[in-house]
Amino acid sequence: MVVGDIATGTDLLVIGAGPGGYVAAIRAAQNGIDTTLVEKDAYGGTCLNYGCIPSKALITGANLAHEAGHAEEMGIHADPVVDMSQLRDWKSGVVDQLTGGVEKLCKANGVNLVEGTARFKDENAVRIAHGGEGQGSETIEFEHCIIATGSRVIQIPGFDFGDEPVWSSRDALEADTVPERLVVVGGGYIGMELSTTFAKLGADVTVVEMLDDILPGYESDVARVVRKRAEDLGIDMHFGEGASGWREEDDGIMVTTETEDGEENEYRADKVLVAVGRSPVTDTMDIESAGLEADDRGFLSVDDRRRTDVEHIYAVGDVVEDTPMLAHVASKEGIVAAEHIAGEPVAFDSQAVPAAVFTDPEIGTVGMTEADAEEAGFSPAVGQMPFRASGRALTTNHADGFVRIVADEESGFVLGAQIVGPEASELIAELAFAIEMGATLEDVASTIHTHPTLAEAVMEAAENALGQAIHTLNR
Amino acid sequence: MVVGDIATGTDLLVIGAGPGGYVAAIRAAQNGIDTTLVEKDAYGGTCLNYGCIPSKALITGANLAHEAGHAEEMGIHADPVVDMSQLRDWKSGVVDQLTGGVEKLCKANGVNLVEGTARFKDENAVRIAHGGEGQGSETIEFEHCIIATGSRVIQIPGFDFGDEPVWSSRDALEADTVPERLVVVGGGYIGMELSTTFAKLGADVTVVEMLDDILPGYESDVARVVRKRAEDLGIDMHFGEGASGWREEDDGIMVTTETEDGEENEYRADKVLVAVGRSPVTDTMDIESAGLEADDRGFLSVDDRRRTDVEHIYAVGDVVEDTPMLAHVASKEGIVAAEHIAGEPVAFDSQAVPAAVFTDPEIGTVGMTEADAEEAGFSPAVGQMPFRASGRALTTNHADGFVRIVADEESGFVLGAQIVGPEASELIAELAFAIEMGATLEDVASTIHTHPTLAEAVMEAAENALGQAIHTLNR
Amino acid sequence: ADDDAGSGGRVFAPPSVRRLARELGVSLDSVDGSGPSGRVTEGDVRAAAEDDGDDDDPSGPRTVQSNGKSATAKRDEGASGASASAESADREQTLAAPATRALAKE
Ligand SMILES: Cc1cc2nc3c(=O)[nH]c(=O)nc-3n(C[C@H](O)[C@H](O)[C@H](O)COP(=O)(O)OP(=O)(O)OC[C@H]3O[C@@H](n4cnc5c(N)ncnc54)[C@H](O)[C@@H]3O)c2cc1C
Ligand SMILES: Cc1cc2nc3c(=O)[nH]c(=O)nc-3n(C[C@H](O)[C@H](O)[C@H](O)COP(=O)(O)OP(=O)(O)OC[C@H]3O[C@@H](n4cnc5c(N)ncnc54)[C@H](O)[C@@H]3O)c2cc1C
Repeated sequence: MVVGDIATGTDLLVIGAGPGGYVAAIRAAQNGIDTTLVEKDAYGGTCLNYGCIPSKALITGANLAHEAGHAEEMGIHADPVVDMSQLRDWKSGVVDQLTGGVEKLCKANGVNLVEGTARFKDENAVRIAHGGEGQGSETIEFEHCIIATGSRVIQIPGFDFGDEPVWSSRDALEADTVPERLVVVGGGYIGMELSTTFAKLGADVTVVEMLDDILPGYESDVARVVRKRAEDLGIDMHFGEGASGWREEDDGIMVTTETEDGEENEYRADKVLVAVGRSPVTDTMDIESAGLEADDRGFLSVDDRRRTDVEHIYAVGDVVEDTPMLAHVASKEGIVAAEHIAGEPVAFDSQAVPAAVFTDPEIGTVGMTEADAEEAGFSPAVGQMPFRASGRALTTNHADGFVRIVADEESGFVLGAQIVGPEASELIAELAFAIEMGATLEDVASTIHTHPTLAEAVMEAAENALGQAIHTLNR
Repeated sequence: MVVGDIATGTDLLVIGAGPGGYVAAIRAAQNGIDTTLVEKDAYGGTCLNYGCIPSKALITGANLAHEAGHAEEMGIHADPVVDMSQLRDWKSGVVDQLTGGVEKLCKANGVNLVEGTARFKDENAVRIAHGGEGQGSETIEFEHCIIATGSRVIQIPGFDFGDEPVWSSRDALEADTVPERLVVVGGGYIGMELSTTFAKLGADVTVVEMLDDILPGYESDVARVVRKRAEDLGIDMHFGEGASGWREEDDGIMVTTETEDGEENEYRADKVLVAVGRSPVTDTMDIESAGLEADDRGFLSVDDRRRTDVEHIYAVGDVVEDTPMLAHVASKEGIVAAEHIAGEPVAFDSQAVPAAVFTDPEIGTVGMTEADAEEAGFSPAVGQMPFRASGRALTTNHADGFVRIVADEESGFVLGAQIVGPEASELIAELAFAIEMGATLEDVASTIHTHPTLAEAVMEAAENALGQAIHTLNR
Repeated sequence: ADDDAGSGGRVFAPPSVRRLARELGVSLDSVDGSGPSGRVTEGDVRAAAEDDGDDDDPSGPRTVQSNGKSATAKRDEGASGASASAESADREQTLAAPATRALAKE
């Protein structure tokens, strides 16, 4: 690594080593491009360090402890005790293993790694400020650049993440004790995943959401399955209330909320987790010097090759306008940008982007809902299969939810799917693939699915859309 | 129902209400065919009553109890006690719910249900003997018939299922206590599923297998992952030994085995489970009267519409030669037969039949292995992704195993896949679908897969076959 | 596929076929798909490339809307409308999708 202000050159400079950036860097290097990846904090970005991975690790622990403690029906009698600091250490071990892996994979593929913060000097150079004191800085000149600087958590007035009782998702994932009472501000997917986790770990959880349901953006019958289960777990949900502030009390804190008509409510807590969204990181690296401009929310607009308005500078991941802020989208965009720079005939032309929510039960969605399909001018054929009628679901003792498939009635082409239930995050893969392939309902329905599996419910939903389901009545 | 020897007529008679028969009957009725389904024992056949479903229910219970008891690493401290008779009752509840469902679904679709044992009178009629004493019998005349009489467990010399310490798989699934010591004769998939289950429930398990590995038919690196885990669970495996007999001892029983060279071994046990295979049930219904003949092992041969030599009599499921004895194969064959009778342009033309083994970890396979592909004249491109490198696998704390994908190098067409690891039974669905769709490696590799999921490993295996994996080194 | 209202301007083709179309400069909206319901196959694209020497610029912004929302791709309207008739899918019968095989049987 270069120390001091020396200028070095690289074909491709990638800024940020999250799932957008490190994947782009590896793929570019695989294509023979001289690639430099600069990261100011930790390999793997938000996703591996403070997001997807640690949250899913905690969910595993919470699920296991909670399920084992609630399986008398199955003849299993246990009273699990969770040592939260041990669970956290195990989670950190998983994170370290993966981030170490990312670093090794970058090196093995020949990516040059640079630690530091990049700022644009001009259209073809960045200055890197190294972390430690007296580390100096260096200038890197590039032919191409990929901006993959990701996003940061949004703060709301009255809640300063610097205050000890106020948690960001990152703080929640670092907790080494379970708060007795937790107020969660925001019923989106991150809020609901963490609410469920802490409720299962023994916290008294209250969710405060401004809108009138959890999981905005999901259909109400999908959200309902998760909401019901959350209620059963004792999570107290309040809708139409915005959090306005908090204050210390003798015993813990008091979180105050306000409805639209100005009605105030108060909730006692030990911690308050604010999870109201994330915003792109494009304001700390002088993008103007490179001739770039972000929109008013901070996003960069790109073409179908992920090029910004400055043709040799690309952007991928959470900083990109229009595409959802998800790790797998970041990675796909990184691959498209890297391959385009390598001269491959690629485009970000995915027909549908799957998404998962790791609540209880899970949600997996892809493509169009029935309403979307109607809006797009299709005459939709819709099929549904409840997990209650699935042999596999019953044998796992998780039979809430359903698989729904949306297709074009005339052609049979699969347009979308909504799954809520066990392993929904995995089951959605087959349907995302079906949409990409231009598959029809008949293709899905006539493919043999292993018995007994949850994936059979995907097949039956397709059969149901054709009026031919075996294990559920056809409407 | 008709009592006394009265002759009634039906367009289609289906004999046996397992996953072959009941699915055929429902689909035929959906196609407007007057359909009668006769069953001598229980709706759902072997699969729902004594096979797939009860075994998977017990596996769920055993896994949960065992995992919760072995998660100190994750900070979960529990000492679960399993009340086996409660677990059995829960399992029976699941079975009842599903078999009740099958009966309801048959009725709702307009299938006539008859209880009794069918025997052929001639090519166009069966006589039904009703169960109870003095129930009389009836004759049913048919235009078409589907034989779906399934299979029964194979007995070996020296082990009589009538003796209390000798268990068939059905007995094992009915157990209301966990034997202290269990000898399992046969290391096939049923033997290994049950060995794992009882080991996790606390039994001292010894497996005796004639061949030199468990899970014959699976590749050795696939079987190895399961064998290693079985060893870790304390299962004692002995290869190259055939069970020759057993005798009562003061305390339990002694099972004797013999190697090829005549060397004898003895294993102390409380129960001995014999799981050496199943044979078709075609010898108890006078098939000769209908002009049919089974092969020397009892199987019926059929064409690609599942027609026997007698054109209007079809056979599906475990009685069929050539196709594997699996529930989903039975159902698919049932659908093909029913739709063919209804005049649809169908055939049993599946390109690949997936199969799953619910050991720890699970196995899911479909289509060709690398060796199969070579034998078939392809020049195979093979890609592999270890679950150790999957973020999702690490967060579930189940990271043994891998996804392997086999394709034709030149065209890229996916030909087969072998998965051993978490949720392998579900993950195989996407690859079975890929094979049916005639998809290429590139199709699988360029489809966005949700992060973090195990299904990403499927994508990465395809990328690896293309020399483009991100999270594992490309060979 | 015809640009009829029903398909919302969307073309149904596997990823590998879409990439091939870009490589060969074929605009997918101008290809008559020979697969079930007009799905475009590799053979269709190759035939279209042969029929039409023109190098359409296949680039142009496509929008993939966010999760759960319409993923319909708006294709470059400027591309030439040369319609290629491609009758043969080059997948052998044995490697054809279930719906294709059902069609063949009929
Ligand atoms: C709690 C939580 C749970 C989540 N769960 C999921 C999930 O289950 N599935 C999913 O798909 N998504 C999930 N996400 C979202 C996911 O983490 C993001 O979509 C993803 O990380 C975006 O990737 P990225 O590469 O664009 O940015 P990031 O992962 O944010 O990486 C950007 C990197 O750039 C670095 N950087 C920024 N500026 C500079 C600079 N000037 N110089 C050098 N380096 C810089 C940062 O340090 C960071 O490492 C979750 C997020 C959170 C917070
Ligand atoms: C322990 C165990 C676990 C298994 N696990 C799996 C698994 O995970 N996945 C999988 O795919 N397969 C599994 N199998 C195999 C699966 O059970 C069979 O492949 C499947 O049941 C075959 O279906 P079938 O309809 O052909 O026959 P069956 O399910 O055997 O049904 C035949 C029916 O016909 C009835 N019958 C027989 N003769 C007559 C007559 N003359 N008159 C009237 N009725 C008659 C019988 O009573 C029976 O109900 C398992 C089997 C066992 C034993």
